[in-house]
Amino acid sequence: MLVNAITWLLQRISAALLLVVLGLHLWLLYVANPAEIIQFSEAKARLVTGSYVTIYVLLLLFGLFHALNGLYTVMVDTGLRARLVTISILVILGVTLFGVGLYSVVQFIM
Amino acid sequence: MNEIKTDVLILGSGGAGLFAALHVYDNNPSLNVVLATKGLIGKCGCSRMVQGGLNVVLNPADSVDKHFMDTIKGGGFVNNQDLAWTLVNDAPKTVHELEVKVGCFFDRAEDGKIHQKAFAGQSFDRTVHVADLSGIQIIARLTDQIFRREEKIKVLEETRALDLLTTEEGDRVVGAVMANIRTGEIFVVNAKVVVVATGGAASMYKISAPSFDKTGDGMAMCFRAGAEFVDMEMLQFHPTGLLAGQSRLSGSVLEEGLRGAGGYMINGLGERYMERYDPERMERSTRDRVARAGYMEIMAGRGTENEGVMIDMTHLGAEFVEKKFPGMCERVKDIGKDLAREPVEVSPTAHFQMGGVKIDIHCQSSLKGLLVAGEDSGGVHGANRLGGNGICESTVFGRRAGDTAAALAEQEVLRPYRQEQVEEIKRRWLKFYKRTDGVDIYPIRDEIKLLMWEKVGVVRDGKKLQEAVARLDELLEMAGQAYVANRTLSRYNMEWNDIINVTNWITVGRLVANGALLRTESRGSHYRTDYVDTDNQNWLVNIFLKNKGNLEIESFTKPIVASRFSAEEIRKANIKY
Amino acid sequence: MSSREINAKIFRYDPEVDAEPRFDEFKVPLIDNMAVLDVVMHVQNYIDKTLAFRCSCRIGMCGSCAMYINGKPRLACRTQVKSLGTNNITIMPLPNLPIIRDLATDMEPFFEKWKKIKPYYVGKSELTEPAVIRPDSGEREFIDQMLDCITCGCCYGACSMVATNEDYIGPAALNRAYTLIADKRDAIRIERINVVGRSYGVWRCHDQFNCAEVCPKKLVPTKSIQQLKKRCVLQKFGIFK
Amino acid sequence: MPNREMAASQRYATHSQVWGAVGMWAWILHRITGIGLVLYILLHTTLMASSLIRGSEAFNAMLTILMTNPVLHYMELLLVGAVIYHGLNGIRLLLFDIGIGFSRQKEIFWSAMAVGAAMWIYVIMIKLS
Repeated sequence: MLVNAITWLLQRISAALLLVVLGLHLWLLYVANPAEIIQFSEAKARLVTGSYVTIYVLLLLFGLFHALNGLYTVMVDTGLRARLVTISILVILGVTLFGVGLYSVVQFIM
Repeated sequence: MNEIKTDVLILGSGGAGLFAALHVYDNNPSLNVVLATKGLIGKCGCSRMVQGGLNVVLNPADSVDKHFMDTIKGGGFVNNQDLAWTLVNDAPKTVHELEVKVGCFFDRAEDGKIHQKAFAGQSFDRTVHVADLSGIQIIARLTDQIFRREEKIKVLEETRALDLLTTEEGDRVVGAVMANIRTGEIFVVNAKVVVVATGGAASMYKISAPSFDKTGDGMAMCFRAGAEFVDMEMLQFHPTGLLAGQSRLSGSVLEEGLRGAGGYMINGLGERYMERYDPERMERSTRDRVARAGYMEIMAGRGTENEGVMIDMTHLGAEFVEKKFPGMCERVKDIGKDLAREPVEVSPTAHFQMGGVKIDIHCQSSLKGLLVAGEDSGGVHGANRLGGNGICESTVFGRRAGDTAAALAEQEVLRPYRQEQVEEIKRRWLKFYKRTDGVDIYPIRDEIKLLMWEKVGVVRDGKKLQEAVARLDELLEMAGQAYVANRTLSRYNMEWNDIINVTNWITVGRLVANGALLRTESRGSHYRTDYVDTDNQNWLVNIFLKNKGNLEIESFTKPIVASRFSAEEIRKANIKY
Repeated sequence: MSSREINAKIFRYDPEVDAEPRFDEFKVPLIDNMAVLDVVMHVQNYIDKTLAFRCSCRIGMCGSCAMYINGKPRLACRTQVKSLGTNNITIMPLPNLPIIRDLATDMEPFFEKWKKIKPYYVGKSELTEPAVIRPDSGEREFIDQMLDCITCGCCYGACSMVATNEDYIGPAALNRAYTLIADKRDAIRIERINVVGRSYGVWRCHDQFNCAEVCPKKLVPTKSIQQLKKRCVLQKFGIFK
Repeated sequence: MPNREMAASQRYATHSQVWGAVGMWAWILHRITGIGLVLYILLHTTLMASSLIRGSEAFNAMLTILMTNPVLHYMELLLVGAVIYHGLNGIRLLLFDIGIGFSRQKEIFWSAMAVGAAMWIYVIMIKLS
C-alpha cells in the first residue's frame, strides 16, 4: 500500500504550492484590492488574463486535494475502517466540487 | 494445574539466557525452547545494566594468553583454568557473532575498526563497548533475535521458577515449578534440559549494584536441588558505587572506565589514597583492592561525612569526561552533582558473585540435565573478576550452554517428574497465603542487607562470620514464618514475591558466609582481618559446598584446576593478595 | 518544597475485582535524592503491601518503571521528586496500555507492534567480518544516537496518535525500524520499508514531538520517522535500494 | 503461556495525554484550523457557483450580504487567522519533512507564531479601518 507515500508527498507538494497560490489570492483580495465589496465586474476584469485563470484553477485543484486528503488523514488517524467507501465518497465529492468551481471560473471568463 | 512439556527450559533473560536460547535454536531449529524470565524479557537482571563492556582479544598485538594471565592473576589464581581459558578463547568468537549475526554495533576507533578501551587490571586496552552503556545494545539486539525465532522459543514473561524438579534418585533435573507473577498461577515445565541463568544475589547487601529483581533465585534453587557450589565466599565489591543517601539509587555503579581513563580516587582529606595500597597501579588496580582500600579509608575515619570516598575526574577536562562518559554524567546529575566538574562521593558496593554452581566447560553442573551459565556459575573468575569479563562470561557461556543443551536435548528423552515433589514445592511457597498472621518480610529484608554488609562484607573476620552464619539460619527460619497481607491477592503480589526473594537471598547468603568462614586466608575479594595474608601453600584450593539434605551445608575442598599454569608456578611467582 | 513529607496520590485498579479505578493517598517521608521509585517502594514496603508496580534496574537502563507521573510519562527511577517542584505527586500507569494491576501495565501491545517491524538485524551474507566504518564517515551519525532506546514505552504512552488509533505502530518501534533501515549492513531493509510505509506506519505521525518530549534517553523518534517517510517516498520512486 | 490470554481480560487503559508539549498544541490547532478550512472551502465553492448560476446580479447581491454582515465580517477575520496559522505551522511541518529543525522545534513554533500574529494584526487593521 505504498499509495500512502504518494498521497503524503502530494499533500506536501500541494501545501507548498497552496502557500504561493493562496497567498496570491489573499493578497489580491485584501491588499491589492482595497474595495469594501467585491463586484462581479471587477472580478471579471481580473480574470481576463490567462495567468489569473491559471492561479484560480490551480487554487481549486490544490485546495480541494489538500482539504479532502487532509480530511481523510484525520479520519484514518482516528481509526477509520471503511477506507474504500470513504475514499470513493471523497473522490466523488472532490470531482464534483472541482466541476462546480470550474463552472464559477468559467462564468467570469465568459 | 497447567503443564508445559518442552525440550529445553531456560531460566533468565540476561546475556546468558538469551544467548543460550539463540544457540539452541540455531543448532537445531526443531527443538522447543521455553524461556522464562522474572521480569520483562531482556529488561530484568544485570546484563542490561552493563556499562563498561566486554573484554576480548582482537588486536594482533594482544593475545589470548595475555588475557588469560590477566584473568587468573586478577582472580588470585584460584580460577578454574579450564573455564578461564574457555572464556578468553571464546570471547573473540562471541564478539564476532554479536557484531555479524546479532547486529550490535560497537564503538569504532579512528581507523573504522572496533574500538577497545582501557579497563583496570589489564595489560592491554581490550574492552569493546558502546559508549558507557554497552548492555542496552547487547541485550536489546539479542532480545530482538529471540523475537525472530518466536515460533520455537516460547517466552514466558514475569514468570519465575520456584524450584527445580528432580528424579527420585536426585541426580537429574527434569524441569521446574513455575509461578506466573501476573496471575499467580502455578504450573510445571517438564524439560529434558534446564539452563539456569538468573544471576547472583549481590543485591542482598545494604549498598549493592544489581537490579532489584536479581535475588540469586537460580543459585538458591540449584542449592535446594542438590547441585555443588564452588568458592561461594568470593563476592566482588565494586569500588565506585554512587552514594545517594537512603535513596535506592545508592550503590549503582559508576563504571570502571572512569578509573581506566585516569580518574583519581581521593579520601575525605583529599589524598590519593591508592598510593598506600597499590602504588604501582594506583587507581587502575583490580576492583578488589580499590574497593577494599576505599572501605579501609572510610573505616579509618578518612572518609567523607556520608561514609564514602570520592572519585575525581576534573583533572581530565570536563569536555573529555562528558564526551566519553555521557551515561555516567547523566546518572550523577540525577543526584545533583556534576561528574565532569567536581569530585563525586562513592562507596564500595556489592556487585558480583564470582562463586556459584560448579560447572565444566560445557556448562554442565553436578546434576544431569542441569546447565548453569553466567553469574550463577562459579570458577571462571576465581577470587576477583576483572571489569569487562562479566558480560563476556555470560555471553560466552550462554552460547556454550545453548550448544550443550541442543546436543543433550537431541540425545535425551523427556523424563517424568514426580507429582509429590510438585506438591511439596507448592506447599513450601504457597503456605504464606494460608496464614492470617506471622512475620512481616520487609524488616527481615532490611536486616539481612545490614547483616551481610557488616558481617560478610568487604572486610571479614571469623567472629563476625560465625555470628552471621548463626543469624542467617535464624532468619531463614523466620522467613518461613512470613505471611502476606492480602491472602486472596495472587495477581502481581509483590509481597509474596519478596518473601521468595528474601528466602533465596538468605539461602545464598548462608553459602557465602559459610564459605568465608572456611577460607582462613585473604585472597582477592575475600579479606579477613584475622588472616590477612594470602596463603599459597595451603589455600590454592577451591571450597565446594552442597546441600546435605534439609538445607544443611556440606563442604569439602579440592586443589585448583591448574591445567595451564601450575600451582608450583603460582607459588614461585609469589604474588601477594 | 519545605515540607519533609510527600503526598502521593496513586492510581489503584484490579481489573479482576474493581469495576472502576480509584486513587489512594499516601504520606511518604521525603529523603535526600528521592526518586519517584523510592516513593512507590516506600508505600509498597511499609504502608500498603498490596500495591503493584514494575521496576528492575533503578538507574534508567531497563525501562521497566515507566509511569504517568504528574502529567507526563516518565521513568520512576530517573524522576527526582525535587525536579517535580511540588510535594503532591500523582502517579498513574503508563497510558495507552492495558493494566495488569495498579501501576503495572501489560506491555504486550507495545511489543506486538515492535515485532511487526521485524526489529531484528539480518546481516548481509557477504558481511562475514565486523564492518569497517570510520567514526568520521558520518554513515552512522544519526543511527547511533537513536540506538539507545530502552523500550520503556514512555513515547508510546505519550503519543496521542497511538491513543486515537490502536493500529498505529508508535514511535519506539518506528525508531527501531529506522535504525535498521538506515543500517547498510542489514539485508531486509526493503521488507521493513514495506511495513512502515503502510497506513498504520509512519504516515500517522504528525510531528507532535510528544515522544521526544518524554523520552528519558532524549531520543527524537520524530526525526527517525521523518527519515523513514523520506525513504518510503524514495523507495516508491525506485531510488532507495 | 498464560501471559497471552491475560491481555484479553484487561481492557482498561488510561489515555492521559501530555498537555505541556508545544508540539501537541501546534498539532491540535493545526487540526482545528484544518477542519475549519475544509468546511469553508466546501461552502466557498458551492456559494460561488450557486450565486453565479443566477447571474452576475445575484453574485453581487450575495457578496454584499457576505461582506457587510457584521457577524460574518468578524468571522472572516477568524478565517484569515486560521489560514495564517495553518499556513505558517504548515511551513514548520514542511521544514521537518525536509529534515530541518528537529532540535529547535519549539523555537520555530514560537517564531512562526510571532510572524503570524503580526500578519493577522495587519489584516485586522486593514479590515477594521
